[in-house]
Amino acid sequence: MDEVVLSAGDTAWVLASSALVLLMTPGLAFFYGGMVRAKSALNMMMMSIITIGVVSILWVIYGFKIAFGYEADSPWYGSLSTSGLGDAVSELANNGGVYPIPLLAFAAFQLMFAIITPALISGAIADRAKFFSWAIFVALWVTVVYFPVAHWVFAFGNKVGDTVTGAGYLASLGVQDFAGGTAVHINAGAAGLALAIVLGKRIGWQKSPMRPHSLPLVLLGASLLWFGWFGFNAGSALGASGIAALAFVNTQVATAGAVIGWITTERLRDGHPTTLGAASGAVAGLVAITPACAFVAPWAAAVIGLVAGIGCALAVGLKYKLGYDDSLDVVGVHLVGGIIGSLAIGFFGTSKILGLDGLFYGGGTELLGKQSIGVALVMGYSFVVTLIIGFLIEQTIGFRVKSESELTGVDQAEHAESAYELAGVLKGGR
Amino acid sequence: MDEVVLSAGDTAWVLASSALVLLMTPGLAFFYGGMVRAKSALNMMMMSIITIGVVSILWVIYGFKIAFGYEADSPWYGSLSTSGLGDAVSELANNGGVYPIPLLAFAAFQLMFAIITPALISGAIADRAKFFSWAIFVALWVTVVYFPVAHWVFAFGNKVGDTVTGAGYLASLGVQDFAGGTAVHINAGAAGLALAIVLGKRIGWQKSPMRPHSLPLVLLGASLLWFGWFGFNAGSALGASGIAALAFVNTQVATAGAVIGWITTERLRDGHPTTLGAASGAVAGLVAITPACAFVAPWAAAVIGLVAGIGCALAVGLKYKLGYDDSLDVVGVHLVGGIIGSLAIGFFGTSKILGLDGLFYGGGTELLGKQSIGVALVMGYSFVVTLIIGFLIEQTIGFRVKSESELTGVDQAEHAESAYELAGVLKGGR
Amino acid sequence: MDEVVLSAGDTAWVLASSALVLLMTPGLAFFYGGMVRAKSALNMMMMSIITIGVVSILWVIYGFKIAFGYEADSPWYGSLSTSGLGDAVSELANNGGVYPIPLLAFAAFQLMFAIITPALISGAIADRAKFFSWAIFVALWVTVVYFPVAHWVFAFGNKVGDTVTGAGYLASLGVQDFAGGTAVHINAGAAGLALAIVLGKRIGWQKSPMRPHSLPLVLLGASLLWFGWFGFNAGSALGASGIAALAFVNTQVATAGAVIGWITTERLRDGHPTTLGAASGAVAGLVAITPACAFVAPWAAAVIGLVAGIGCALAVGLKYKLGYDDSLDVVGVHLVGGIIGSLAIGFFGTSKILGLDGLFYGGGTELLGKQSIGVALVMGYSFVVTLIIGFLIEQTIGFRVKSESELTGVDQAEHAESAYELAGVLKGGR
Amino acid sequence: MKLITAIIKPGKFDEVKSALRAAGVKGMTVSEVSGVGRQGGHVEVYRGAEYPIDLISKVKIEILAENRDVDSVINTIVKVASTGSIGDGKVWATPVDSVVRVRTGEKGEAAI
Amino acid sequence: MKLITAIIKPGKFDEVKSALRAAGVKGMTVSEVSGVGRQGGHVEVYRGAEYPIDLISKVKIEILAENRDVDSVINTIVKVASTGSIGDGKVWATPVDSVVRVRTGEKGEAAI
Amino acid sequence: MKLITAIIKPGKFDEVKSALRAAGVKGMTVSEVSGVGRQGGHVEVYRGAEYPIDLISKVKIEILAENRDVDSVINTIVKVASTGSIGDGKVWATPVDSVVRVRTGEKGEAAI
Ligand SMILES: Nc1ncnc2c1ncn2[C@@H]1O[C@H](COP(=O)(O)OP(=O)(O)O)[C@@H](O)[C@H]1O
Ligand SMILES: Nc1ncnc2c1ncn2[C@@H]1O[C@H](COP(=O)(O)OP(=O)(O)O)[C@@H](O)[C@H]1O
Ligand SMILES: Nc1ncnc2c1ncn2[C@@H]1O[C@H](COP(=O)(O)OP(=O)(O)O)[C@@H](O)[C@H]1O
Repeated sequence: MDEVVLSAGDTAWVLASSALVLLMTPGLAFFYGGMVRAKSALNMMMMSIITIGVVSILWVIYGFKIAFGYEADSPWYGSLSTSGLGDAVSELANNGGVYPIPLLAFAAFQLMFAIITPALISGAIADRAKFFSWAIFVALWVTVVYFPVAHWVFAFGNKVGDTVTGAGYLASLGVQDFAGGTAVHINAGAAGLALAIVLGKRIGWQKSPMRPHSLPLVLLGASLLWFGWFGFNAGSALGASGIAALAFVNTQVATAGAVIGWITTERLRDGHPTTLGAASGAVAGLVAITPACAFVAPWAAAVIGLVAGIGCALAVGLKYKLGYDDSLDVVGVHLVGGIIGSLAIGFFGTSKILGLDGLFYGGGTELLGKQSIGVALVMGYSFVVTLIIGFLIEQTIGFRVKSESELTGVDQAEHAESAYELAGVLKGGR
Repeated sequence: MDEVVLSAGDTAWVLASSALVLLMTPGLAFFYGGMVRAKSALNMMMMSIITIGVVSILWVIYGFKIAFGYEADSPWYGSLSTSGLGDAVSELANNGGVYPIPLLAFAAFQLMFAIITPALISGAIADRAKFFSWAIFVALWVTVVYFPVAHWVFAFGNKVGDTVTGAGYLASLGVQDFAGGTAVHINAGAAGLALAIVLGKRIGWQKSPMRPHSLPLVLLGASLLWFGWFGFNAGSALGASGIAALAFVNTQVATAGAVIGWITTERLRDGHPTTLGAASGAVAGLVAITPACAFVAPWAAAVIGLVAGIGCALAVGLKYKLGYDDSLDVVGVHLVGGIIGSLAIGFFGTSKILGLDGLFYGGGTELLGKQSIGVALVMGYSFVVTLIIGFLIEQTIGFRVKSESELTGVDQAEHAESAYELAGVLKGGR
Repeated sequence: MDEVVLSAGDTAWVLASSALVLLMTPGLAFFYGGMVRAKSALNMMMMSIITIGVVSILWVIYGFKIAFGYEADSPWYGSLSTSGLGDAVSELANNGGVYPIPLLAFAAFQLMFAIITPALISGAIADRAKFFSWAIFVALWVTVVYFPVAHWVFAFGNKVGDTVTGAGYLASLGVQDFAGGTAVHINAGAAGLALAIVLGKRIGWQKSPMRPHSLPLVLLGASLLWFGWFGFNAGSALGASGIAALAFVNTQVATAGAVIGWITTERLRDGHPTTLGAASGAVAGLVAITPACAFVAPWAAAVIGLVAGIGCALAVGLKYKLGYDDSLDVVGVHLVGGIIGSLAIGFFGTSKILGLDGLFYGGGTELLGKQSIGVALVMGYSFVVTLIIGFLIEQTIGFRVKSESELTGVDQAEHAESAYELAGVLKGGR
Repeated sequence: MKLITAIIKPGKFDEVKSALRAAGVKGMTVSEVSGVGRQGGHVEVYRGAEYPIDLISKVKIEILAENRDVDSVINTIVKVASTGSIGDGKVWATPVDSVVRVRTGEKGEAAI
Repeated sequence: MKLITAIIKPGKFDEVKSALRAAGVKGMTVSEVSGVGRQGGHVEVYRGAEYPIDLISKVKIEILAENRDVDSVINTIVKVASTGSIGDGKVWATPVDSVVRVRTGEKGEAAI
Repeated sequence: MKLITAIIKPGKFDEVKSALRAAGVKGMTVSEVSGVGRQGGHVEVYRGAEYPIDLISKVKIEILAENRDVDSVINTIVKVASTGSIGDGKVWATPVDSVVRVRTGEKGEAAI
């Protein structure tokens, strides 16, 4: 075997992608922050920010090894040891083969995924969570949910000759997830549902109006997400290759399709295409194409986007029927979008690209079956374990703020701050 | 001839640039959105967002081929066929020579140009356009204006040995446009003028005050544009080369010069250097250096920027004299800036860099003459065809909202939303 | 010696990094702009924007040569000549060795550092500076402070065989500063202190409330800073290498640590973890890891971040004790954070990474001693010279606005604008 | 004709509006105000500096009512807006000399 | 001395202000308010959830006027602010006991 | 019972509030308003287009006071809010028929 030497070009792309994916979490903070009322905008954003803090530290201590270690040779988790990333300056990334990028670049890139996944969950419990309890939740959740699930899906193990050790369960099974439809979106979506149930409905839900306080902020967030998502999806090729370019094009096209799908649904159902709809559609499209982006042709990406845009626009209404207050639609967008995208591979996957044919290309239902296993396993595990963690926290330190604080606004109660002071005269008049 | 193999470094830069250029369109949305009144901010931004949606889909279906196909061997358009981008994972880009980047990366990069060009036009018709009509306009306009014009300017054809087939008219003529002074800015500027004429003046124009509702939003937009423009200009080198670095430096320097030029003009004429002036100056400088960025030395870039800053600051007053309501100065900034930059190549172009000498380097007026042809052809074509499309839409489905909707605010009428709900108490009090 | 050829991969990373670092200055504008009252938000942001304008132009004329020229063979300054960057399209970067990136890419990257450093200072004189005087200050300050200091720290000279000519004083001494702890942050922090003294306290300081007018804007600024800082730190490797990846990971981890450190300090001292604290902590962590990012292991980066978060959270209170109105805490965050980071190398530096051992790795106090020299020299020089420039400007054209303008708001007085017009009805009601 | 002015807690506004409508009040004019009173404020902290916020967000409702309706309107507001905790607000009535409806020029009772 | 209060449509404010100035009114105090009345609101939709917005943006003008000017001021406002469509607003006058100009301490007529 | 209304410069609000509290005033209701008067406005310029801004930011304070306190309250405001420059504002008093405290239903003097 030839010795693999570092490729500066691949490294440049993975580093740039890592920065792009980091930006997605503040992007999410603005997307979510704009959607809540002004009195809880800061708390909404702070949930994302503290997630960056907590997960980054845990990643360096043990997270990276639980997710990508292969020393324990287990399909369920990597190695239970400290990460030891400090000595890895000249090591190349190794995950089912040696990649010509520094191990630390791979670790940085994957860290950003571990950050945004729990941050996504926060949308389900807007306006009512204790900040400190949320931080504890994040620490527990990544440890027992995200890190292991990332191992199942993304860890392709250590390949020596033809022997692979320590690959994740779903990865070895052949479940396809290019950039995180199961590990990130279904995972976060199912967890969001669980937490929405644990914390319960906001006071006045479905009675008081809860309009987004700043749609420009929502749009800014969606834009940063879109921009960063090129790193998320095309960066998952772990190199600047044709596959990366395909993932890039598909990301763009699916998102475009979903914007059109969502606002067309709104136009027909509610009479007007809205800004919130366009922003939501973009995110739905990005979610849906995530697992599939390197396995399908651009025309199929457009179709997947369109379906996700329409599907999620309809799905966000579910909570009113079923009666859970998933405040910012983590279920309707991430769980539903993630499922659409993960299953779509089973239909649109084509061997012209990655050696896999889906149903529409005559590959039969085998791939679709595997995809369904991936969806079900991650969804079930995440939902149940999150429910347990959530209840544990609620029973011990409490997860929900006092109703008085909720009414005044959680920003004041939890952070002693107000988001805006535009008047400049009557300080704190609001 | 050596076989060309993929360069990961060049690919990394083109992918990063594509992401940067995508970000410019939301950047434009904020730049424009901040400049209008709060009651039409959402509509302003939605015109950019839907443009991303519509153009991305058309690009995959046929746009890329009309612009960059060479099979028809026509100077006026590429091939009239479906794009077939799905199979292109391992093909390299081919445009007057083979570039060591995936064809899909090239397609993604050029798509972003096709998106922002029509989005630029929307500034001319702020506060008064029907959203659906705008979407139809975008679809028609890119099809009959942008895709062909991009072929004229950017398509260098298929080169086999010394034979080139299917190069665009202006490209074969030797008209220089590195990153889109003619195809993007003059094109959008002339179209903006045409649409401003079709839609007519806003109610209360020059009577009621129409102040920007959020200058921080304007500045955010300008900042994202500036940031993304490095991808636009330096990415147009299609590789991470010395030319890319030159384009990068020139972009920075010209923009700096234009900021200074614009606010100095304001200081002298109006008494104060303004934030809106600084943001506008930045955009004017970016526009002007776009065609010239790889053909001139940095000192010349500074001069071009300075001239553009002053020139555009003066040009935005024209509309009041001539009586057309080009609301956000698409003509004053993009048409005028684009002309300044395109002609500047004829003066400052230097053979030290690309083998072309302008007037100031003793190269005579030949280059200047060619540049003038490029300017005139694109300006004339875009203006006339846009006028026709605009009138067609106005006569059929209508392009302008009812005057009642215009007074209440087009956000409510077209999108049933309000941009801000900061008070949190008197929902919809405004 | 083998001939060095251009590396597209390294170039791609340095160009991307340059764009990222440019974005930091608008990021700073928003970070600072959100922190002041609405009536001076524009002026705050304009100080950053004009800095981009002024420094970019000076850089091309002579700045790059003062900082990175080696022709004069002086430890104190580069060459006093025009930059002549225009001819440098095919030259590679040369700074203590030949780097496989275009000289222009290096020049662009370093320009962005020269821009943000003076922009940082503006936070010390919020709400009360004349805009024109600030622009003059920036021009003088970069010329006699930043350009020379950058030479001391960052210029490794021209290496031919074993002979090096024209290296900077601190660089030859072996003072370590990977990405600008001394040259950027201590430099700006000391200058901020000097200017705060020159301009004096704001009217009503410590009496009237001066709350941040928009924390979402502050958070946006901090996010863009964070994102851009990956270019700042990892880009300083001047290539897409393992060292770049280490700098990247350390940047992330230290920032995470500092967020946690700052808000925990707040929680314990003031009762609540705040959004402003999280944003400030992020910046403090970024500042502190800047000099050290390529010399320490990730665990040490987390510790440095934590210490910086706590240290700066405590240091921002100093101004109330000592009685200078460093309005946005340039001293408390940049000076203190820069010192923490620069000295930290003396403790945590490890030969496993760059051949240097700090105190904790058994390297003794030698490194720590050198670092102290670097800190003291830059701090002293910057403070004294800034004091002189500041007083000169105050005595001649005046640096502070009239007290009447300060009360009404410096935006109206200096720029004849208002940041927001959200009501849309009572134009200018405020 | 009287002008009834009520200062109430923002959270009670929707309820009061509905109750007034149910009680036959056809129109009212509403604004956001800040109140100073017995009700304490709260403290905000920015980078360690404390800002006592003693102005509290309130809603002001103004209602033109015929003399015979004044008491019932006031009673409705007091009943619905009261939470029993400090800061519930005040309601007062002031005399009005004349009223005109802008649209029609109608005066007095016909105008409201 | 009377206090004239007018609630009008925001779009009419500039015209009313000019007309009042032309009619000799030297000062006024203006604020943004929300009105409830016969005029219907509109509906906004966010992710499929409907929000009926029944508060309508209005401008409130307050003018201190001497008794002899009250009628002409009211008439001016009614004339200029009227569009003939529902929601044009109301104008009313209330008695004032005393007025002081802060700058000079002048009282009564001299103060306005 | 009277209602005292004061229009003052925003920069003077904090001082006036403190002075009133020191003088025994227990509560007040405050809002942001815009004033038109002798005081000139300023001009803003956007892309060369001039916008004359003739509305000036003011703060409005409303205080319910017993008859015997009216003069002292007005005097306090006038004294503290005056800067001697144009635009310092006005203070006026109007009659009040009745007042109720929402929390307790207390009426008249007991309500303020
Ligand atoms: N004397 C007053 N004049 C005008 N408004 C008052 C006065 N006193 C109180 N208010 C208003 O009533 C609100 C509630 O008053 P407060 O004293 O806090 O509680 P309560 O009415 O329950 O005794 C205040 O926030 C203020 O807006
Ligand atoms: N009884 C009232 N008291 C105070 N303000 C009122 C009253 N009725 C109406 N208004 C104000 O007048 C505005 C217009 O009233 P509306 O009934 O909609 O139309 P019109 O005055 O044309 O009959 C309302 O928005 C509200 O601000
Ligand atoms: N006739 C009036 N009715 C109501 N408010 C007025 C009147 N005249 C002035 N004001 C208010 O008083 C403020 C100050 O008035 P102005 O004429 O500018 O100065 P001054 O009170 O010092 O003479 C104005 O901005 C306005 O809010």
